[in-house]
Amino acid sequence: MTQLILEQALNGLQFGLMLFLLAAGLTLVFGIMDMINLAHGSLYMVGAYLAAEVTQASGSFITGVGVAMLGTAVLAVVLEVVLLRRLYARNHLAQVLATFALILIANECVRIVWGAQTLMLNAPDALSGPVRIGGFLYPSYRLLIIGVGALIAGLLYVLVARTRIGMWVRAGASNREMTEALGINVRLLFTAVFAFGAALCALAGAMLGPLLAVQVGMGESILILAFVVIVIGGIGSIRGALVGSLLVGLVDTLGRAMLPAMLRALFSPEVASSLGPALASVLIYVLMAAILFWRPEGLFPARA
Amino acid sequence: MSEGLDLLLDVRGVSKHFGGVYALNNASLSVVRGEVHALIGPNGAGKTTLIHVLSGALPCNGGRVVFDGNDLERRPMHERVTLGLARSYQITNIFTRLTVLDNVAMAVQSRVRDWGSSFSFWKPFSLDSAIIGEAHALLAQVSLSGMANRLAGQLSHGEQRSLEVALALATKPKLLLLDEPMAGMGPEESERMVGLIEHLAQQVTILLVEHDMDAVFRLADRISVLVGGTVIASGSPEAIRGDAEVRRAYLGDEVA
Amino acid sequence: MGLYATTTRRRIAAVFVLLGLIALPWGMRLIGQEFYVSFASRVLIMALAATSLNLVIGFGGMVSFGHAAFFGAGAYCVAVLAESGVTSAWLAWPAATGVAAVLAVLVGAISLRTRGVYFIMITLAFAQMVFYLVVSLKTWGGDDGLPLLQRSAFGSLDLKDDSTFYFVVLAILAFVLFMLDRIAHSRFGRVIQSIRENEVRMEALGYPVFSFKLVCFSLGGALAGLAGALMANQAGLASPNLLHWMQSGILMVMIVIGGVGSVFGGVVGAVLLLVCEEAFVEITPHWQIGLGLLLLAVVLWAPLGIAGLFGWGRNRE
Amino acid sequence: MRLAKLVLALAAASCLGSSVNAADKVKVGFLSTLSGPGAGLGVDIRDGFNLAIKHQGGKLGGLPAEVIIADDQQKPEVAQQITEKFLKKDKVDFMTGIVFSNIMLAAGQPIFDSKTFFISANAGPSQYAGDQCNPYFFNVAWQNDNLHEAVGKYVNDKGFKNVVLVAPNYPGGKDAMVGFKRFYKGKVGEEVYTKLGQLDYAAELTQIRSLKPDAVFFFLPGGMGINFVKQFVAAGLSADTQLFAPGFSADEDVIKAVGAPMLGMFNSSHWAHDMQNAENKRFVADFQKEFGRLPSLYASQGYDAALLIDAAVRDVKGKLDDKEAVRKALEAKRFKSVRGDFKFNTNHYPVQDYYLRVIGRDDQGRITNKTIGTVFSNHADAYVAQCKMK
Repeated sequence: MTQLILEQALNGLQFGLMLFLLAAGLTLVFGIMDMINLAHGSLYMVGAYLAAEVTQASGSFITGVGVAMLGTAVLAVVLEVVLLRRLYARNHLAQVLATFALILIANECVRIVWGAQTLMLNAPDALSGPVRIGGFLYPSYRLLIIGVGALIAGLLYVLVARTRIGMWVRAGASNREMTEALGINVRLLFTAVFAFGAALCALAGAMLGPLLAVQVGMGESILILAFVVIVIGGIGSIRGALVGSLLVGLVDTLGRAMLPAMLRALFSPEVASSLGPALASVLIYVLMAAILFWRPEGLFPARA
Repeated sequence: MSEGLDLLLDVRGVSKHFGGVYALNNASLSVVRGEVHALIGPNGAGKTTLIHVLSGALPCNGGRVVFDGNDLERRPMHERVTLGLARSYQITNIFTRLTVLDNVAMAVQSRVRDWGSSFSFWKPFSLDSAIIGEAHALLAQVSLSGMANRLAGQLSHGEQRSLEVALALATKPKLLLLDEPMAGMGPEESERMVGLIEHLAQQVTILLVEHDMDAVFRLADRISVLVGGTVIASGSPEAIRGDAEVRRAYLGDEVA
Repeated sequence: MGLYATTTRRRIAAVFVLLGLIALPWGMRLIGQEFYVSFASRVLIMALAATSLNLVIGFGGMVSFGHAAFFGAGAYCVAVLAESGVTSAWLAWPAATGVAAVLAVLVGAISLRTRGVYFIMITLAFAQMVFYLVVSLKTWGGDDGLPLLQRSAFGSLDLKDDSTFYFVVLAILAFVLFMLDRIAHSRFGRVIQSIRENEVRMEALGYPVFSFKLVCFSLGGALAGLAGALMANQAGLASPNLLHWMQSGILMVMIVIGGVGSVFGGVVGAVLLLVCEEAFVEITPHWQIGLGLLLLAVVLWAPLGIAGLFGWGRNRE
Repeated sequence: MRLAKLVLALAAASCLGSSVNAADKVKVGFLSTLSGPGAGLGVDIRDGFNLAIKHQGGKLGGLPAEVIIADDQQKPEVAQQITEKFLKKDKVDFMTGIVFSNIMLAAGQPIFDSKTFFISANAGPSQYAGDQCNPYFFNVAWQNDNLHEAVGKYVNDKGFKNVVLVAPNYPGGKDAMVGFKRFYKGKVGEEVYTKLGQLDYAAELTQIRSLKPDAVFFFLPGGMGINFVKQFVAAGLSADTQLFAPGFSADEDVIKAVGAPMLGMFNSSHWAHDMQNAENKRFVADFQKEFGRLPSLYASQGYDAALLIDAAVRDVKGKLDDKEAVRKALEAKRFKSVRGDFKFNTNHYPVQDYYLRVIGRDDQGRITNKTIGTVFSNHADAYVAQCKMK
């Protein structure tokens, strides 16, 4: 039993880090530019499609991931310079709508280029099976995701907390005017951060492709989860995004694993079997609502 | 020292800290009904923080505030206004996209307690002649009658400061908290504002935060000095002028 | 020109549009295109839903991303009542409005503690909860939705007749718009619009801002419930799709296109969006690109919406 | 453009005048899911349908065919809207194409009320097979439960003793489980219900591993199924646990998305592209030539739907106004299906054979389905007894 819980906790950690890959870029863009970018999910989709295409053409997953990150970052720069820049000064509603429009456009463009069918993107053979850790088998590819997620978390921590660029970024997140007054080229900084966020996004898309379906609309379903994560964590805070994703990952996974069994102990099997999955599927939203009720600015508000 | 007087506002040992930094540290202050009480102090002494705490914009971390016999703890901002505690803002805070008249009417309306009060959904506001009439009267008081139909955002700085005062006044306060009403004004505008405050002082108790020492000493019946989050002295202008500690801590480098 | 303006000229224009809409069923019958009467009912219902959201976002300044919950609640209420034998519109429609209002009070009471993006997300969270709960409920048809086998009974009027139904919808919409116009110029309307402009100052003037926002939010929810009740009647189905977050998004799109905070913004947006959709669909299967570009253009070049372009917006600075 | 259409319609209306006996063309309203996550299915049905018309020289039953294609976006109210347009504006003779049951249920009633025939090329809700069966509804595919029943039967026959069932938490998922259990009598280790649209199945897979079943049956339409299979194999569960699915979770579209991890998976179907009858060979070969991919079972159903209309129109010699005659002609089903043969039951659902397929590599090394045997012969659905066809 303990081992089962342990394994489920590992699943939760893995799902959380998976979300973190996407949430990190989102929270950066959000925190620094005060910009709600729904098209983040589209960048994730583009990343996954590029990775699938290049992996199939070149036969190398790593090449696929690399090209996807680069390609998506370039696309992001173009997008930022041409369009998003005009939106920074606008209110959230305008940003939501403009980037919602980008989702529609991106989905159709992908459909035109790649068709409506789902694309194939598989893990390299070496990572396609499970490995034994302790008393149980665990998919090696999921371990890789845990590794990459932890690596990115560490990298971001060093980058944001220890480097000069990170200092600017933090300054930009807490007080944009002041940063500008210090003579930092905020425009360039924003473009760079946006491209970086997009590359992270593409990394997430490419890394998750082998576990999830690479298809049109894949961005929207995970985007909402990513938003839940950064809102729980506090917008603009990398630490918040990490804590938020782990919290969401654990609560969602453990809820799905435990809730039906727990309810069965309390109610009749019929009630439990209909109530359990229903409750489990709304658990993270309940979590978010509860956290926002007690902490209306999330767990780690970036702008104190 | 203020026993036996008719206290309108009694601030007892209020503290407020942000993280580890104390903006207010056991600050005490009392305002007597009918007076103009000035609060002075160097930059960063905690004057605006005190105004925020009094008006309910910020919760305090300790101490008590009693206003007109009511303990203000946990009362939201709007209830304090209803009790008769109104404020103006240091940085002009008006409805720039409304007309001047609408600004004041909005403030007058907050007091209306007739049928449905502000939860009246149907009757066009334009027929609320009582409110509109009162708003015009208030505008006349602050000499903005000619501007009634201009957008508030188009007024000059001095006019906006006057409007700011009119908004606070429109709630019919017992105590008016004026946070640096003369901030950013030229000498002429300041002079007009001093005249306005003198005029208002006949109707309402005023707690005035101000940097302009000439104005303060002209207007105030009593003065409190806030330094480092603590009130170090309270008394008549003459007493404050003569207070050695005040001179050392604050006035020394400005007046002497 | 102030903040809350609807000029007499605009009201006269509205009367003419109304007359045109009243004539529409006869016109369509004349050219043998009765189908468009039913299409028009749908457009008007969406216009009502969008208008209800405009009250919340445009007038109250609360960017709610969960409005579909109230829209869907109204639809399900009518369908559930119909299943248990209550088919009278006089009972079912007010009930739908009431249920949506109660739901909105609950959601609003919690959500309005937050601001900005947090508010957007917490309203979305509540809508998602409602969506998943309804989809998993077999008694309410799950993802099949709950069919409404016949339209509600509305006195002696036969709502099965498309034209009759259209007139009822039109009458309700016209009344709601008239009501919204009245509200916009009432004391309450002025208060919520001023809260949108400067919330802190309103609190400092002694207004219980939270209560005003909650009332406005719930009123919007109630009207959305009414729209939902009509939608269930029009489609013959309470579909979980009405509760989906995309529905909230579409309603938002409508008011942004039409004009945020203008009385007719929701109507203009709904008409424009649905008619464009209808037209684009015939041109290309990739019509969503067209929709996306239209939306981008509006956001970038017509921030006050189409209504704003023609000076029907809330202000002209 | 709208105006031009209007004028055309007016002209057409005035030309026709009073009703003529034989129509001069056949109008088909093709409503399907062509955008969104479910689009692949609708696209296949459409392509199969169009291929059949092409095979008939652009005609249906000898009359020029006019197919109006529309996208329901997988939204019931959109489908309902377009249906109304087809019926009232375009005045189509037949409708077809709907993929999903919930869409079908939303659009059905107005179609039947207007006495227009709906030829379902996929959606087979139990309601229309049972007490809500309708003379104007024909299904050339299956009843929703059939493929689950076939898997249940096979799993039962092969002596599997402990099976875990996985389905999304909505009524369609629960119905699938009921269908499976109708023929599987062994122990059900657990019925796992997942969130609709769920992405990550790690928790469920861990649970499955701890239950140690000898087989897993899942019903997870669309992207959910793809996610599940990928993660199932990556978790190493496929070594000790046999994976079963209904045919549509293991058809060519899914194989194309998942690839090698699907090898060895069993699934049920009433059609397979390797069936050896002449019609099927032609269909499969031409479909590949035309669209550059193997047809899925959806494509085969679309193809059959067109052939059914073709045969019926020919039967009544174009007299489409005689609804009674058209219905009799449809019931008679005078065409050769690519799945060998089937006939209509009294509820207008097919009585047909169901096969078991396994995913393997064909001669050219492609990963695809291979038929390995018949599970049911002349199998009907469980609801036909409730149908009182008028």
